[in-house]
Amino acid sequence: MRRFQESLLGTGLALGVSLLFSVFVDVSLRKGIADPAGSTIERSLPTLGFSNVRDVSVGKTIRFVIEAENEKEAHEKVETICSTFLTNPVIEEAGITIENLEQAEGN
Amino acid sequence: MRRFQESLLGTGLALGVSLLFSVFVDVSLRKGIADPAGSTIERSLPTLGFSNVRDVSVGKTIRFVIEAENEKEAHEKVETICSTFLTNPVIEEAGITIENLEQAEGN
Amino acid sequence: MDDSLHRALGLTDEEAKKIGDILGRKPNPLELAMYSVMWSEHCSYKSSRLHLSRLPTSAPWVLVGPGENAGVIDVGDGIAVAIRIESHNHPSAIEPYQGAATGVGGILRDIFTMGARPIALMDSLRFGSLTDARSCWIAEGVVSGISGYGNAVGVPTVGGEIDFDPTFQGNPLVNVLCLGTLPRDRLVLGQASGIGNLAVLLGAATGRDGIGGVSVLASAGFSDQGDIEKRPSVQVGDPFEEKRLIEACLEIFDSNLVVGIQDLGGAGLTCATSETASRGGVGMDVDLSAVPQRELGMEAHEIMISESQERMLAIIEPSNLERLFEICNKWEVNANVIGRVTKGNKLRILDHFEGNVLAEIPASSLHDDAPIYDRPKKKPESKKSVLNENIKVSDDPTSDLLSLLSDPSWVYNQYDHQLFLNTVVGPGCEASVLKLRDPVNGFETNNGLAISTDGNHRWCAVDPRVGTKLVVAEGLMNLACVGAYPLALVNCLNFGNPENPEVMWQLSESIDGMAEACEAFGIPVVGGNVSLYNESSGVNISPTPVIGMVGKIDGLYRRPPGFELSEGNRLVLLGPNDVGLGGSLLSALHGFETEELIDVNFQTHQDLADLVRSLVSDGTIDGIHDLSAGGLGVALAEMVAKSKCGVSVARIPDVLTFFGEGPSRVLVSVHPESVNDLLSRAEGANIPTTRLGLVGGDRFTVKGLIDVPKETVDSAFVTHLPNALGAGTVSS
Amino acid sequence: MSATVGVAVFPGTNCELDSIHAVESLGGNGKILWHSSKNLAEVDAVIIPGGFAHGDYLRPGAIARFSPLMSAISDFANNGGPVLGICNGFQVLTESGLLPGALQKNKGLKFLCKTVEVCVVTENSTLTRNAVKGAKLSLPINHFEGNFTCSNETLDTLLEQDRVVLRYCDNPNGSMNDIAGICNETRNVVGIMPHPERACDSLLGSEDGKILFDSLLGSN
Ligand SMILES: Nc1ncnc2c1ncn2[C@@H]1O[C@H](COP(=O)(O)OP(=O)(O)O)[C@@H](O)[C@H]1O
Ligand SMILES: [Mg+2]
Repeated sequence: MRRFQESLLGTGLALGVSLLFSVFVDVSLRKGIADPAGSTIERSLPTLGFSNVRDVSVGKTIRFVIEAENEKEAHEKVETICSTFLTNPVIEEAGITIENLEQAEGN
Repeated sequence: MRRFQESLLGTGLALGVSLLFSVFVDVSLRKGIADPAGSTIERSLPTLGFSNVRDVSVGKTIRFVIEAENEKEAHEKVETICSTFLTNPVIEEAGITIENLEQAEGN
Repeated sequence: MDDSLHRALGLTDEEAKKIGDILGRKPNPLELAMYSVMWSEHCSYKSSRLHLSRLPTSAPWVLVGPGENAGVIDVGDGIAVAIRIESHNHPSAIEPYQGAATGVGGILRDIFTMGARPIALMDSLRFGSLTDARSCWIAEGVVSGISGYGNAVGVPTVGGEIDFDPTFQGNPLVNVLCLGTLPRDRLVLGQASGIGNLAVLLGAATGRDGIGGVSVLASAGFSDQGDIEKRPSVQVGDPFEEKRLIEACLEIFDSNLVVGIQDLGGAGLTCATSETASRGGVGMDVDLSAVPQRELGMEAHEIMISESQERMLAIIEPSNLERLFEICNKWEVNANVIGRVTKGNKLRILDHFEGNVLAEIPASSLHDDAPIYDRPKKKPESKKSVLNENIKVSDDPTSDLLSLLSDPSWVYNQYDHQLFLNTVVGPGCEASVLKLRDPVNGFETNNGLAISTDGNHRWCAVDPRVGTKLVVAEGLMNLACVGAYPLALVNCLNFGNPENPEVMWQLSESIDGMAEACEAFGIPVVGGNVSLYNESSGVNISPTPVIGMVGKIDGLYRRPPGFELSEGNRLVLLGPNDVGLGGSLLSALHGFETEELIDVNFQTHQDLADLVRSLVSDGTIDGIHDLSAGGLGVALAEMVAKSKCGVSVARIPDVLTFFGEGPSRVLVSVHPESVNDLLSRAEGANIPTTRLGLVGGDRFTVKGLIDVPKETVDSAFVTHLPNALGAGTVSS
Repeated sequence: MSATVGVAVFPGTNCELDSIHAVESLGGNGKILWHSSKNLAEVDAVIIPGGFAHGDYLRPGAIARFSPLMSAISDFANNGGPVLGICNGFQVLTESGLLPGALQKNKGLKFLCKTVEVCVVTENSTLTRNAVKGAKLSLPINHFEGNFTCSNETLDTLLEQDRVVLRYCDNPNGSMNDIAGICNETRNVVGIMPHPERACDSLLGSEDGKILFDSLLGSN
């Protein structure tokens, strides 16, 4: 963490102030791909006394804070991270939500 | 699933029409709980060529459709499912989003 | 300072006074917190220490007995074995997955702290009844947690036990044993020495994990109860961090870089720094600012008490620091110098080297001056025996038998039990058998190690002294069944609230029983763990001492006989026919309360074990099962369920003989041509024999009692656990 | 001359010594390849062994595939070098695109360690050239994410090109088409979920894995 703050400081001084964005990546299985975790939950719910639940699917989320010059750059960066690393495109897809942290704090 | 539809039909006939709600549960680790997956991803990002990312945390999502008389009942059901089955409140917390499916389709 | 602070921290008034006397002044809150965790039952064994001293602990091959992080024995070929068992009962009751996972992590660190590479884990588990939903949730979570951590950290789980009983409802038992091997001459001890040497903290960053009761010290004070409640009491394990930590530490040991090393477990840095210093007879300065922190704004007491996982404290000479950093770098393990070995005996906690002193305590007082209690004991009133000869034991032996069968493979199929290519006999038999390899180069010695974990709360509830003797005897016989002789024993004493005199009596009796059996069999106790306050809603669990026994097989050239039966073979029961229903599975099934527990005759038991060992070693017998919980009936059915054919058995006069339990009995399957040899060797050893019948056909037939198709037995056996636990644990 | 097999090690890998042991018991030489190294030196074949590279965090193989060693292994594979991914190694190979598809969580949502029967589907791969098509082998599996999944088009291609190498006799994990192992188009890169290195010693219960290592060792 300390290292990041230092690098942040360095960037700020050298390149003008960059912004912080809070990122929420919502990874889910592509349509048509079997979802063993979802079906297991769906199977278990009735035995636990919860009926009338269906279409269960399980996914994962990755939240982080990223530094970028502006929102567009942030989006591009996040999209690359998602498609090359955070998801496996063979079976998964991702929804991305980005929020400017300074703006958020201003609220 | 077949069983669900039958029961749905049954309920509809016997008790008046019940509604369908689409549910999105966003499970994350409580503040202060160690997140090994998040920190491992954070540590590896620079070597993958992505710098300036921090505070990575990993969570999971569960999406499903639930049947209930009204939105209040749906909320109560989902909250019980979350706290007794989908999460362990000792280490996790859940954000719940519920949407009335018929309304959603009306949009 | 609030006068009642010590009470909020769980210290009695007398204990607080003693601390004042040691320091010659009033302790500050940080010091009080450090004493409170170190003098807790968990760290100080204040209720049990007095009694544990009655256990025999020495033998020529014992290199390290109780007291260190693990026991160590010499197993020949220049190889030593480190072994230890520990409980993680309470954390597992709240967060089964992480509770069990961090239990595995903790026991592994105890083993590699000694310089050993962990090569095997065993888990001994007890849960409430399978009809209780929460108990099932706990059981599933615990098994997933052991699987998730053990598999990923890369240490095979080669065996264990699982049992269900209402006594464990709300208070499960999760005991984990680990065994490691090391070159005999590379023992590392957890001590500091050499003034000016450095204490280096290795591994994970420190968070507010397991602060527990000490969170009353948070500066927010008592006013902010909500926030205190939010403090995590549960720790999350990171097997990947631990894997790297193991590899880094073993490479550091190989390079001879440490003076001493200590894992961080209960009481975290407080325990590790004070223990290394006091063992080495030195002092230590600790710089809190050098401790990497996972969260902002941690307070001194939080850093000192945190039980964050996957951390080690290494004591090294300054000249070795560069080399140590290189190795840690390679394995991506964080390393920070956080302390210095000093002259004298003081443990000083500083906000910075050369900065303010936040605490100053004689290091050894945290251990050696901890109180020792001789708590009152009381034998419970005798329960009236509701069973007498007039009561019919069972109306339906078939249905009784079927409901007593349970295949633990649902559990152990979730555990990697084969990694390292050592596992000759894995889970599912009497004892697990591992190849003994040279820990440095992996060369085979052609000898083997055998390990078994055993416990039986039903026997110990009837009579903790005799019950514990029977449990030790069972461990010995389990080893004999795979051809091994015993070398050492570790134990985990799971008992209720020691402030209850009846519980204290159980504990004391159990220890005496263990001591007696270990003396008689010549088995040293090299380590153990005591878990007290196992109670829920004010009800104490049945006393449950669990023992882990390690033995050796000289010349391991063939696979030991398992449960499997071969068509045409003969079934012979070795050993006496004295059985009773005291503490038996059948009694538990029908709710009988009986007082009779058949005591073990040490001589007979030893003679039988010797005979069995020789029959196994020379290949005389093809199949073997010692009789334990469930007696002859369950043993026979388990063998059938693991075989391709049925059995036809006679000479079992009644249900009592079929389900009754008693010590020193082993069921064997032999080729018809070897029967005479077997019988005459048994006679020579003074062991009674009963020829029971033959192996073959597709039915399970016990003349006059049971006659069902073999598939009925198979399916009762294999479906029991999956049916009850199939719902699936979601969190992982 | 005996073959030298490089065995990849990422932080978290745990079957590297077992793989080397199996290779050496059959007359080959095993050599550790550290994840940060940029070249393979002189190896005749590569094994990416089982374990939990980078803790399997995010997805098994997701982080490992970015390592310098994996670039070198890719080059080696693209030049026809024999590469075998076992279990976690198979997952790394799919993540890095050297093999198609993905390995999802087992259908039963449980980790599975047990011995299963698999059938040799093709003799035309670097791993099965010495085996007999149709032969049944007893091999241990040891995984949570072994449920092979791919698009229908990919499956058609695999079947058309005879690229399924091993198939489960009794599917333990929900894998599509009972697939236990596949190879690439040039048949020099093979990924399998079972652990043949755990089946090379009769004292441990099975020697059925030997034929596979024999093929790999003789494949150059
Ligand atoms: N929790 C567990 N983890 C691993 N292996 C287990 C577990 N429970 C049972 N087993 C395996 O199943 C075998 C049979 O268990 P058990 O019936 O308790 O044996 P016994 O009564 O003969 O001591 C054990 O020896 C062990 O190898
Ligand atoms: Mg036994």
